[in-house]
Amino acid sequence: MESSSSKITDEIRAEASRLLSSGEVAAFLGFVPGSLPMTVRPFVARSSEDAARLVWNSFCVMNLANYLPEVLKSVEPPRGPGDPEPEGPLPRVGVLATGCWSRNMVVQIQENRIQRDRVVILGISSRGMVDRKKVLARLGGREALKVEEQDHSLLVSGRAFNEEIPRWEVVRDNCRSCVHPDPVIWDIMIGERAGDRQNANRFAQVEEIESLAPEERWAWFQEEISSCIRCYACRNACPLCYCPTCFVDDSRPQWVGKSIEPVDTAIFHILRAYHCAGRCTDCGACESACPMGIRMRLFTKKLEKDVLEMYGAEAGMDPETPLPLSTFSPDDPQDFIVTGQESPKSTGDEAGRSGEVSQS
Amino acid sequence: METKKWEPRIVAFLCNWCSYAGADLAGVSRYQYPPSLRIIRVPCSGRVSANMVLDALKSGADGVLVSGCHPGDCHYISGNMYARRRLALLKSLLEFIGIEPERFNVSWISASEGKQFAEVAREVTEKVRALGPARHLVKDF
Amino acid sequence: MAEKRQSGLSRIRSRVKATIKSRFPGANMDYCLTCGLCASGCPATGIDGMDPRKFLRLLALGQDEEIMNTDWIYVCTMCQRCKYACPMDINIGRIVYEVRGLRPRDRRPRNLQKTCDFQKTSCSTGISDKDFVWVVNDVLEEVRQNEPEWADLEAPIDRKGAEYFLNQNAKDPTVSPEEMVLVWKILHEAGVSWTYSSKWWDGANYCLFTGDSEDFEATVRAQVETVNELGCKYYLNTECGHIYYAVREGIKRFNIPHRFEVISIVSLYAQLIRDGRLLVDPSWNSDGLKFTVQDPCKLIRQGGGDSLAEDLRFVIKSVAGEENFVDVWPNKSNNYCCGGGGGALQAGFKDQRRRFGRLKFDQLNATGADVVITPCYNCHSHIMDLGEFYGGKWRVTHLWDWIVKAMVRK
Amino acid sequence: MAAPKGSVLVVGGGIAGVQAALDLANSGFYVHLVESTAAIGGRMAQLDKTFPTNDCSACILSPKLVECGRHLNINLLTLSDVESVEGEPGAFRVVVRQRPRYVDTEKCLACGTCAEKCPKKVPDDFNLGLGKRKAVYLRFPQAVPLKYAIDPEYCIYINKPGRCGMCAKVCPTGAINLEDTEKKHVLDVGAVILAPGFSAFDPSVLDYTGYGRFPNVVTSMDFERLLSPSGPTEGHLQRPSDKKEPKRIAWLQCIGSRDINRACHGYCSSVCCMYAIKQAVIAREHAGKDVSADIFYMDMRTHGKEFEAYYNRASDEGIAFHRARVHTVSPAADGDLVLRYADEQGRVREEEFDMVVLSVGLELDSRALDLAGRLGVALDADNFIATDTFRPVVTNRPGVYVCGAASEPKDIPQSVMEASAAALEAQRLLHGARWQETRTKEFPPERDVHAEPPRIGVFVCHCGINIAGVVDVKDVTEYAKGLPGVVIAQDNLFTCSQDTIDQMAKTIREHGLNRVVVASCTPRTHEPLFQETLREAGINKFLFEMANIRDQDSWVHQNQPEQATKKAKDLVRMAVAKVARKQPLPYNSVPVFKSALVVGAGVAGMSAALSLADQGFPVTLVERKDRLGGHAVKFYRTWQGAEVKPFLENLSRQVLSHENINVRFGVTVSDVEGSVGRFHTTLSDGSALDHGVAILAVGAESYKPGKGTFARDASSPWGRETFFHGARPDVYTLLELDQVFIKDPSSLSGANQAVFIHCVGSRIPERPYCSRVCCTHAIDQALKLKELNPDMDVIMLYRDIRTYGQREKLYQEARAKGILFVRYDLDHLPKVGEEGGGLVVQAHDPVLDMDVRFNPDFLVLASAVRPRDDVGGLAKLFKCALSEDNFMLEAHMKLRPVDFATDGVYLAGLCHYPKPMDEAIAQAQAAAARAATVLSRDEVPAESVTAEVDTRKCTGCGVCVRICPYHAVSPDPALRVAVVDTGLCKGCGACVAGCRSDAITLKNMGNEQILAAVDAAMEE
Repeated sequence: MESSSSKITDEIRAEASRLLSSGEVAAFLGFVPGSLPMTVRPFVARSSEDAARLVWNSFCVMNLANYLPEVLKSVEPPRGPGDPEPEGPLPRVGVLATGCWSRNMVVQIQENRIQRDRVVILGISSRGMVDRKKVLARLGGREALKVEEQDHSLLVSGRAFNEEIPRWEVVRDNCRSCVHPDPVIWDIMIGERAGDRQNANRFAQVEEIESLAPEERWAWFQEEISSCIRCYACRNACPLCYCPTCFVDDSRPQWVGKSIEPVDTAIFHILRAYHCAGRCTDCGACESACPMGIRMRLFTKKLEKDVLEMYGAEAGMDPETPLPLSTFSPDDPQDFIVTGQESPKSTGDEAGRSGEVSQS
Repeated sequence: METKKWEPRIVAFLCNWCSYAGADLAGVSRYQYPPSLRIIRVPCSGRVSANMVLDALKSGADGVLVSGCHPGDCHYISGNMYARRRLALLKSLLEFIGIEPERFNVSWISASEGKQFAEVAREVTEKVRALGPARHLVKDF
Repeated sequence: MAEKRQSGLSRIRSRVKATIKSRFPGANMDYCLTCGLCASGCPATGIDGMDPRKFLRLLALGQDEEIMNTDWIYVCTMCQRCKYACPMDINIGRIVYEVRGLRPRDRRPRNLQKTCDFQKTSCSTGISDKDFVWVVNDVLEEVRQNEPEWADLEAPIDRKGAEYFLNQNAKDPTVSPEEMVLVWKILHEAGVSWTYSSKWWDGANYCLFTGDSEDFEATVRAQVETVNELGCKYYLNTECGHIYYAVREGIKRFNIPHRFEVISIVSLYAQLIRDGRLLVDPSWNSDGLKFTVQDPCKLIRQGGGDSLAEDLRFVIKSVAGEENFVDVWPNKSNNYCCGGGGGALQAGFKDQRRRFGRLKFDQLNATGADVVITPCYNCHSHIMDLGEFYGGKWRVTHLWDWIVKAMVRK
Repeated sequence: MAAPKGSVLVVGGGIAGVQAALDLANSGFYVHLVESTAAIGGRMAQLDKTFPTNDCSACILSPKLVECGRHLNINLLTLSDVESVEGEPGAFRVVVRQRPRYVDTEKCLACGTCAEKCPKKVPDDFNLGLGKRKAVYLRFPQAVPLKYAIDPEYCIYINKPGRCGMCAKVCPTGAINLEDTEKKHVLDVGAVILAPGFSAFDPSVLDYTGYGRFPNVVTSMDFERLLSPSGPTEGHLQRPSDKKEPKRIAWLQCIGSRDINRACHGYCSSVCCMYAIKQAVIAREHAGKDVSADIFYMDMRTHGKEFEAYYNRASDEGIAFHRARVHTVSPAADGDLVLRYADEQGRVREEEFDMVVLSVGLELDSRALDLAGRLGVALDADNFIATDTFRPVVTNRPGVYVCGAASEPKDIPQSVMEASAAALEAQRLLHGARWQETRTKEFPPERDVHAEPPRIGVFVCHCGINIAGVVDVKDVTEYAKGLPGVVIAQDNLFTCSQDTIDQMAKTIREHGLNRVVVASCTPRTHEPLFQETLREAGINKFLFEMANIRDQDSWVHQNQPEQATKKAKDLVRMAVAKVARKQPLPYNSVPVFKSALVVGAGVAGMSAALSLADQGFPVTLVERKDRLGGHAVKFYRTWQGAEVKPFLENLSRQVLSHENINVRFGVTVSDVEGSVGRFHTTLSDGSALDHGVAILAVGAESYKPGKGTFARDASSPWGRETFFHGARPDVYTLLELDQVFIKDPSSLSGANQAVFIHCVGSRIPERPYCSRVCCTHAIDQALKLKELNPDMDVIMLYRDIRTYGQREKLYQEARAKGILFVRYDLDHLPKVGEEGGGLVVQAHDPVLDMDVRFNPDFLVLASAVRPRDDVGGLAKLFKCALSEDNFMLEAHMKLRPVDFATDGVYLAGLCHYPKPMDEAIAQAQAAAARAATVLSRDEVPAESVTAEVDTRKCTGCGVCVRICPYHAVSPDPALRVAVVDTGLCKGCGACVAGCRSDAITLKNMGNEQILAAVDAAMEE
């Protein structure tokens, strides 16, 4: 039986080809197979021939939204800084989008990174992408030469072994906790919409850490980031990290030292996560990109949980809902506010109000 | 007699219109509180970014206090409302990674709350004092 | 009651209201804000499902039948505690009075009407002028004989040119003539020039309670003429709230020419003590008998107000010792009516009257006092009844008992 | 009139007087502000919070007081009373008597040493005797002027010369002058504004309240002080008898209001219902939600903007509202109190409370009565200063105006509006003398220091012993000398004394300093003074920083001198690090087009236009319809009984014939660019105009049952009720009935019965606000019907009668005339039906608990005033906001009632909130006065500390655009970056903290400066 991925691949090729040949889009952003098993790479198809190379499988871990602004720019007529805006509508770009990618695109639309009317979105309900690192870990050093994908399992074969791995077990953490697999914006739907997933506890990983004592959490955090080599692959993979000058590169003031001293690394990760607060759609691209296996998603996931619990907001669900940090409600929770009422009974000489001083 | 003991150092970002005025009123009213605060006047609690808080911790502050006008009282209409969201998330994130919650504090102090300011200063100081010097995010220069 | 009400109001017309307004142009019931302050402060609220606000509301909505039929108008003592604080100063007591007057005589409480009828010819208890003179002289003679130190006691009658005309509530000569002696002694000791009259000596005016203005007026006129003839400077009202009010109100309402000033004997007591004409010494009360007071509505709220209430307290404290006086709250002009005034004692409705008096009973009881002083015959009777009915341990007395007790003879 | 005087006398330093003074001083007039106490601030300074925003009263007031105190063109005369005013409009001669303060305000530094040592404790009148102060005192902590005064009534020395004199001995600056004497000032002014304010009713005359007898019965003013952080209990709610925190509090409404019996005040005091709710809400905030709060009232009068929502919220939060009046407050055990009351059905209840608050009314106090007498200003029947319905701030004496609670009980925003309106009348009278008597300050040109390395001077203040008594000032000064960039460090006894200031300017010049740090008290009071010194020395004033080593150091660490000294060094180091990174900033200003756009030609719009045109400012008056008059053409008469038509005709004639007014009929605003001083507006016909200010007065609509949302909404308590409006000719709205009064009143004389239904379309979930005007309007109409036919039954079916203020007299008159009022609530809605061709109305009388049926000849619906649907579009064009009820939202509900948050745009009339004509006129005049503060100048100052975008870093994501409360940041679509309009930016920095990319910064308050301070703080 044909796997759902290959069916989707066929449909993508057909639609992309149609869009390109009809001129509806100037380019189509998708994936082609990578050089290693279980890898793909983003690919910009500019003709129907190109379109025939596109694939869809469980290893599409890169968030295409990350490349979309660049691709959009690439199809615009060249123009210098002072040049007038080109007349007429600008060329459009086709792109694939799962739930989290489409939500990411919504955020980028809200942040004026992309224009909705310039993208043609082929929506795909995500079944979860496979974490290559998990597969490799199961193989325990054995080299996979070929990985064949079925709907519920992966058939991995290498020198002198064949192994069938249940697919769900090696799906990425972010996908396992995903509740919104369907795209929230799309133009053409590929396959069926699956509907929201009734995930028992999307924040289980976060809650596990929350239940630790402060010192244990600190130890966990230190351990988690200790291997960081400050390569910024996570940042580069993230569609939301697009500042022309990243804070890590700022020198005036210098927010973060460039060393791999633990404090600098810690501040890098704190700020990176914080900058994604209310924006991150948990696409997992950062974690997938990390060469050191750091689970930095947990930091953004924590913020996702807080934003949902405190402000009832989820990033990218609706282009009309302002980003949570650019709005407020008068009734936002504030139980963290200190009032001085827990002030320990003052001791010694700084106590209270001195002497008989008239207040007025 | 004063005894030489470790005194926590707390960076306090106070909004100009309410909390800084409240701190002044504490002085005018001679409410005594520990000499731990290093007050930095900012126009509005909405001016305080996560970066600033982290920088203070990195520079060696044992604690940070951000204080603004009570919700609804902001001189700039709504700056404190944005601050409330930003700081709530930052606080939660810092706690998540194991920074003691008592190190980072947010309060609302109005211009007429001198006593409350002194009380907050004392509460924050004593909580930080109980934790001892900050270690986690301090950078040694 | 409610089912009798007329809910279809295609025309809101109250004949009763119109009549009241024609008889009493100051009837300002329309000002009512329905705020309920009157009902909050009225001891009769809830009795017979009525209260002052509902009473006014019935008038406003033209519910004449109910207004004319409710006996609540006799439970209400017209004490005017409602008017005292009513933000619109609505004269509810007077409106009740007018409604009483609208009742056909045969539908009025029989006893109340009888008292009024008595008074028109003689006095409220029905004893004749002749009998009164006889009793006074008889009693006087008895004292002169039995008490040598009072051998020169006087009880002048019809002495022209006396400074004070003293009225005499008819109850004493009828049932307890010894009470009169106490007043005589006080006045004598203080050297007050006074006289009784042999006619219209009573002053009680129960037609004030039937709502018959003509009868009310006739009695007051007769009495005023009597005092004018005697040429007294003061109409000295004995310890009786009702008469104090009836005479003053009658003179005012009917604009009766008079050549005297009406004062309460309570103010005279106070003045005599202050002036040193009457020496009193509270040391007799070394056991600390506790006294409290009932401010009669007609005497204080509708009479001399807080300053008279202060005089009252001054006298009590002077004779019983400052430390032995326990005040109540509310008091003075804002005092709770006991429920005995306004003809209530005569009108019947005993259960309602006692229910009305419950607040007063509780209030007095809470003071823990042994003696309740009240310079009013109606208060006196009703509070005695309340004490007996609800189990109060106090004695109810007039002031004169204690003045005489504390009096130091010169 | 000969050339008028360019100065104005303002009597009374409460919020109304202060606002009037500021508006005049800011529009070219010199102001003498006379205040009878030792400090301005008035009643508002005594309040804890203000409704409906729960703003801290002192906090929002304080900046206005400081501005007043520092204003070059306001002469503050405290402890002063006006003795006489002679002369005529334009040329009055005023005699003011100033009582001795015994403290030289030039020398007093408010250090408080005198009060500390003064042996005489006296009742604190600011705290209404609930607390104590000394005989030498500061009226309240934020007092302006911030100068002590000696109370001669209590001072030992003054009463027994030769004794005590302790204050004079300890004062470090010799400011005490115990031989001070009264001064007489003779002032020549062109106009007089009276703002003497109100006194609270003294309930001790009402024995049944128990006030003065039971300590736990307090007035609402007492209660404000008990709630206030600066009050006698420092904001801890305690009852007077035993300092216990009260858990059960009752409020009794209408104490001294709506009482023609012993209180002698028939009028409603307007504010008490709201302040009682506020106090209940705040008491629960202070003392916990377990505090029970019970309010006993007659009619709940929450008739102002956002008031009804506040009331509903309080009710939802569990505050108990009892429609009942308590007769007498009685004592219970332990200082508790018992209230006995009958509920609406007559059931008697008794409840105990820990504390009872009397919601006392407002009255003109005796001083103000005397003043009115001396000035020949007429009073009305309620002993308030009399005004005219169409000239709401004009007294009977020409050239003498009145504002605030002196002319009728009113709340703060209404007082502020009238204050500006009074300023307008003075402007109108004296515009020829504008800028004739004002003063301006001249400064030398500034040295360009951009290229210079920091050369910092540090001046450390002893503040007498205030700082030096704790901090080792010499040590700090020595330390400062070694800090990077510091060229010179000095210590001074009093840095703010005039000689030291002069010396500082000299030092700056002699040492070529380019940056200055003063380590002393607080920048909040002293920064402007030192910055001015920098300017005098030829340095940009922004190259300055203060280290607060007094209020935030020596005063709060009095027993830890070593630590305090160390902290002082840290603070100086931080200031030096920060100032070194500061740059000169421009003194921003925006040139002004001296003309105004007024949108809407109703009464408000025409009044505003005329108010400005009369002062010589050209006005374009834009009206979407083809006629003038707006809503007012439908009105018969005002609540004061004045017919509208003649007034309106006269007003229209003036507008049409005015040389400075250009009326544009049949057009609307379609686009707006620019900001205060330089708007460029395009109209719907394509024409465009430049103008410096805009006044929006676009009115509102009358709600018509059966049309619009009301009837469609099945969730409304009325369901689809239409009351046959539109279907039967005998069903009118108020305005439709007015039409009959205007055209054919006699057609109604034959009617036997009329029924009014109040609150049609108001105070329901879908339109929760109260329409404010309908009770009064309906009652006035009922009275008119009684005029036409005294025999007519008139029945008013109402929920609460809200004839606030002096409108109450209409309600009283209506009752007196036998008009029947039957209350209904949402559980007992009146039902309207047809019967035999006529109407039948069924209602329920709650007092007798009986249904009543009426067969009126006609039915009148007091229908809501609703905002216009298109108001949002206009608001958006001017970057203005709407309230939740879709009325236009002012900048601040209390203190900026006619300003929008957008500078240079003002509002007036019904688009703000439903209001009667007198209030609309006052608001229009107020808007004009506020507009004149802009139009009277060639340029308006703008914030210097503004945001700035680094276009290289900006991604154009738009977060800053959305965050900015002032709409000062906008996207540049071409460059895809954010652009700051410095004319709009207020320098709050919310955008800076919101920017992930560090692309937007605040000048001199950027990350660079702040982090320099942070890092310096942590250096050892």
